[in-house]
Amino acid sequence: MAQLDKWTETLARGIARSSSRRSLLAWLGGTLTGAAVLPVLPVSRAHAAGAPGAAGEARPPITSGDPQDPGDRTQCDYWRYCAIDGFLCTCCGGSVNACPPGTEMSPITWIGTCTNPVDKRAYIISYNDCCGVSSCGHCLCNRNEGDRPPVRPQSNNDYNWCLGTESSVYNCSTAVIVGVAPDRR
Amino acid sequence: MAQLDKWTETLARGIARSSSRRSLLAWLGGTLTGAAVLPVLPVSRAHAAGAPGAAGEARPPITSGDPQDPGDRTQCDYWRYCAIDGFLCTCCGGSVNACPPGTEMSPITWIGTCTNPVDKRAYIISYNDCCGVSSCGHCLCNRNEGDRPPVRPQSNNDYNWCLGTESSVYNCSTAVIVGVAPDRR
Amino acid sequence: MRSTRLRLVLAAGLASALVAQPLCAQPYPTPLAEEPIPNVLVLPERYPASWMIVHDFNFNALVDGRGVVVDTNAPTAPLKGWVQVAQFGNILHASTRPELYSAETYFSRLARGERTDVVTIWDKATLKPKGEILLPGGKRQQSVTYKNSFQFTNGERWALVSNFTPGQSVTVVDLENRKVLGDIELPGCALIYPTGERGFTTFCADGTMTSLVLDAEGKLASSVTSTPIHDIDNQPMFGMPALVGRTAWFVTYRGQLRGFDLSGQVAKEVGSGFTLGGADGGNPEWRPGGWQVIASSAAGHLYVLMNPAGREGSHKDGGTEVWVVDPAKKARIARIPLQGVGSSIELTREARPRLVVARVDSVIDVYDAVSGTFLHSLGNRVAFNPQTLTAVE
Amino acid sequence: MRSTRLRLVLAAGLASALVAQPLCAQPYPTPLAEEPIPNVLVLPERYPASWMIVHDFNFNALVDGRGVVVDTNAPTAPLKGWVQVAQFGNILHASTRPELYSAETYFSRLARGERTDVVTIWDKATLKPKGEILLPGGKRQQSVTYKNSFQFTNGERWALVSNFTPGQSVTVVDLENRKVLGDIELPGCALIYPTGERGFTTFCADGTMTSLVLDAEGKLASSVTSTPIHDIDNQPMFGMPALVGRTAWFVTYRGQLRGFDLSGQVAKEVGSGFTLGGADGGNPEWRPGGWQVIASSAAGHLYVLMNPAGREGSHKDGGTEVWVVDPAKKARIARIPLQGVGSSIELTREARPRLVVARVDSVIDVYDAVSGTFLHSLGNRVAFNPQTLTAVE
Repeated sequence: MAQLDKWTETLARGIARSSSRRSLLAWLGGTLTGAAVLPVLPVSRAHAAGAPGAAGEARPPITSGDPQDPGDRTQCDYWRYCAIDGFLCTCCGGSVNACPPGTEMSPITWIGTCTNPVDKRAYIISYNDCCGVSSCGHCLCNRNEGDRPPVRPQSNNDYNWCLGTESSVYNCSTAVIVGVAPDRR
Repeated sequence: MAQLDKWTETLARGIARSSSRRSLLAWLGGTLTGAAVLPVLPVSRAHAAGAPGAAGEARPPITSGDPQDPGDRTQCDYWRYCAIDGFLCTCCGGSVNACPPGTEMSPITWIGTCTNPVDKRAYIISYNDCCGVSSCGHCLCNRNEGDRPPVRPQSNNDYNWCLGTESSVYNCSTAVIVGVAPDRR
Repeated sequence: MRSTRLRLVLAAGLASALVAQPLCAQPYPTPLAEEPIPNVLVLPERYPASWMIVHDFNFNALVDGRGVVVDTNAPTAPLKGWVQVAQFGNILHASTRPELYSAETYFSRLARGERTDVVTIWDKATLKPKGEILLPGGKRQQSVTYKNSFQFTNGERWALVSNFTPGQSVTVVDLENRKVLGDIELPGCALIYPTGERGFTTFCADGTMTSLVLDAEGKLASSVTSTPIHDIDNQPMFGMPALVGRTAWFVTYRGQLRGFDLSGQVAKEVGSGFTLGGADGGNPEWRPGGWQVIASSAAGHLYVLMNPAGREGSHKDGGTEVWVVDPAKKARIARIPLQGVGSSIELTREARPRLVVARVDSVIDVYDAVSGTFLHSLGNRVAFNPQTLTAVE
Repeated sequence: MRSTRLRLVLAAGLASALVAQPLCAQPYPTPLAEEPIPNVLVLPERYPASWMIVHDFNFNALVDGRGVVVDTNAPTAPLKGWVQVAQFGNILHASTRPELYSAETYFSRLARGERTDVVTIWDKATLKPKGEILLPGGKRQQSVTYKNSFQFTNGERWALVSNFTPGQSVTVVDLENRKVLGDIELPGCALIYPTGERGFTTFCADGTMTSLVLDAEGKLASSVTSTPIHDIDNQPMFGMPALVGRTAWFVTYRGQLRGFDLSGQVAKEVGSGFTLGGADGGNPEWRPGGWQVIASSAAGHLYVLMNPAGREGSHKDGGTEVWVVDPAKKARIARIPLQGVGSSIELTREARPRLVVARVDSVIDVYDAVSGTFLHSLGNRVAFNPQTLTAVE
């Protein structure tokens, strides 16, 4: 866990080195209001070729039941998944915002800004990984809008974010609403 | 390795208990000249439904080049595989009678009697497993003629025969000619 | 924890800096609510009667086997979670404690290095490990999973683990006190069928069966060996029976049904057995086929997975029908055609039981066990290789 | 060994007891020869130039990744064997010693328990482990595999391992003496591009690059940081370059090519870069796409995997053509249409090089790199998820 403080420091140092000299919050604000910040786990080339939304398995839809939160949470084109990369926990014993039993939710992760097609708001989505159980193997989904190379970890979705967890073994990824973003500029 | 002596003893005791009172060699002879003795590793229900020969992957044939040893060694219906159960080493970096680099060949295994469709001889085939590397994942093949429940290990192909090897992890199975059987009675 | 603090700092920064702008003509004046982090689901301590444990053998990565908790009545989300069952393992579901048990084998470097055999104790609610019991000797039996390689005895206080080196023995494990009590040598005999209060029966290669009684320390107290009762050559019994009460019903490769009363210290055959009978359409004939081919209902009916292409060697090929038999009447009472080729079957213990069929293509289908009506499919969304099915009692 | 003795006893018994009966009109008077046991194949210490190392990332069981040795010129049996590369690992192929190296992470109970990070040393001929070097701190970077997370320096005597906790650092490993020399902190910088004799360059989040020189003990001797040269927002470079000699050619998400001379202690950009250019049929436009999207020939031509549906976020979607560029002329010289959607490309170092394309459907296809002619497919017979390809030098 001490590593996380170190990471904060690292991030601050990286930002201090940067030409734009943005603060942590400014960085968050900047990325949130720019292209979606892409987080979390592995690209699947087996699925990357398909259009976003091609989750590769036929399965009955799982919806919220709330007209304000539309879409099928088992499919890659569900609005909250605009920046996800990994197995969808909805298909793995968890839900869109909960890890499956037996796993541990990663305390840190990366966030994206996804627009809800019904209420038109841009929500801040946290893609926390679920860790400590082997690959779920269902509903692999990878969307790379705004993804940048590993040189910018906070914008790269190839890293395994099972960090600060008892085990770094990756099981699946969630998409949790943590707030509402301002209008996109 | 001392376990193997114990196993010989166990086998002898089992035979001694049996009503037919066969000797070890008689047992071997009996099984060899009866239905094929089936050895080695896991049933795949993913493939068990297909006819023998359905290896599940399209691939170019691998043949011996010898008209006396006909057939495609990547396919489950190759004559030597009459009693095999597992991934075919021919598809895994080994060959019909050799383990892939990096593995260890199991010192004990079970043998079958398979009839060569060209020279009509019944050959004794030893299905040695290759061990110490994870599942090959290619050319799973399961044929169960003569297979009997685990109560008779020497006729049951569900056991993992990676015994007496450094690791019991199973990679693939070979089909080695170790002799010619007498005519079937 | 630091991590929580960091996350909260981030969240607070977001919440304060990034306030939503009101939209014109917004039909949804309130945004969707923020959701808690962390959030990990927990299962009930007692699983509903529609649930099963599906052993995913995972042939393409045998080191990564899984005991999947499945709601057979939830086709949209049948997978509830899983516990690890590594490398030719076994899984047991307790009815008296909220625990699952796996008998497993690990290597320190995945497929090589130091070997460790363990019984792992899992919390049924959290699916987290609560502890493990090391099994000595590196001798745990590794085979395609038979439920009867790993069984309870002594009122679920102990477990029995099959060993195969290829020398055969059984390790007695005290689950309550988390320790190994000792080994019982079983030369020439395989698989474990609990009998009496504290003992088990095993079938032997000479066609006999032996019933063993254990003492309070888990040592062999007594044993009784039968005359040969098992014609392994001509009428071999599938290794896994279906239980009706304490009567274990076995089916043979050629469709004979035989019952064994396991309630006493010594297993006894019930009656004379009977045949499943034949039917049109067999080519050459109908025979049982699959992996877990026989199941029972609470009402005492037996369900057998049947293959119309029955012949020598077809017994693991799966089946296209399930035949229902009333052992009291020694008569077949129904035939249930399947949606695909089934490999393993099990019935739930619901008031109206469901027949669950794992197929050779990894799909799991659910039927009304009374009417035989197809209800729904769980798809291939549960397991790569659903090898065994265990109903929640 | 006892086992050998037992086997020989069995074999002798068979040989003496079971003599073939002569058959009438036997056209094959001699039976097929007996074959030796045990028999384990061994590879050449120097792999032929048609061979590659394919990293099978194995998404469905990430703990069970593999470094597959592949003969790209053997469509019937392309898979020659593999070494284990567990859990978001990396694989390195040495040209100066008959060894492969994997940087891996293990847990004592597969997905949980004690973590061990190691560099494993594999014998190229036997594919058996020769030893391992423990990496302290449980900090090895885990990500979808970038070759530049694990690189040689100091004439292949040392390896550099990327760490990510998410604090960033590099561990210097002495492969010859099998020990860790120490860590170099790299706050804000990622991936490793060997420079000079004993050092490396890394790109940093502020758009700069830093070139580091190591001393004989593996400690930081000096470092030079450039002005910002990398527009991460608008012209981000794919993480893995193609080498022409010691010049590393990077391609950006939008199709700019940039060369960096890594031969000296300080990396230097070569010239001004140039664009791949456009083409008809783009919707909205042609862009590089895939995982390992750029490769080089010994002749110095660059090959780039191109996606006609190029847009923001398409850069990992794979491509349908490979465009060939001569950097000396800053001109595209050929377009090679592919048999399917490719995700990673690499060229062999054969006299007439072949272009090897790993596809998103796990199929690997082989083309003549000079003419662009499709030669043959290796099918999906090599890897579940062929993530990176590494030519044998």
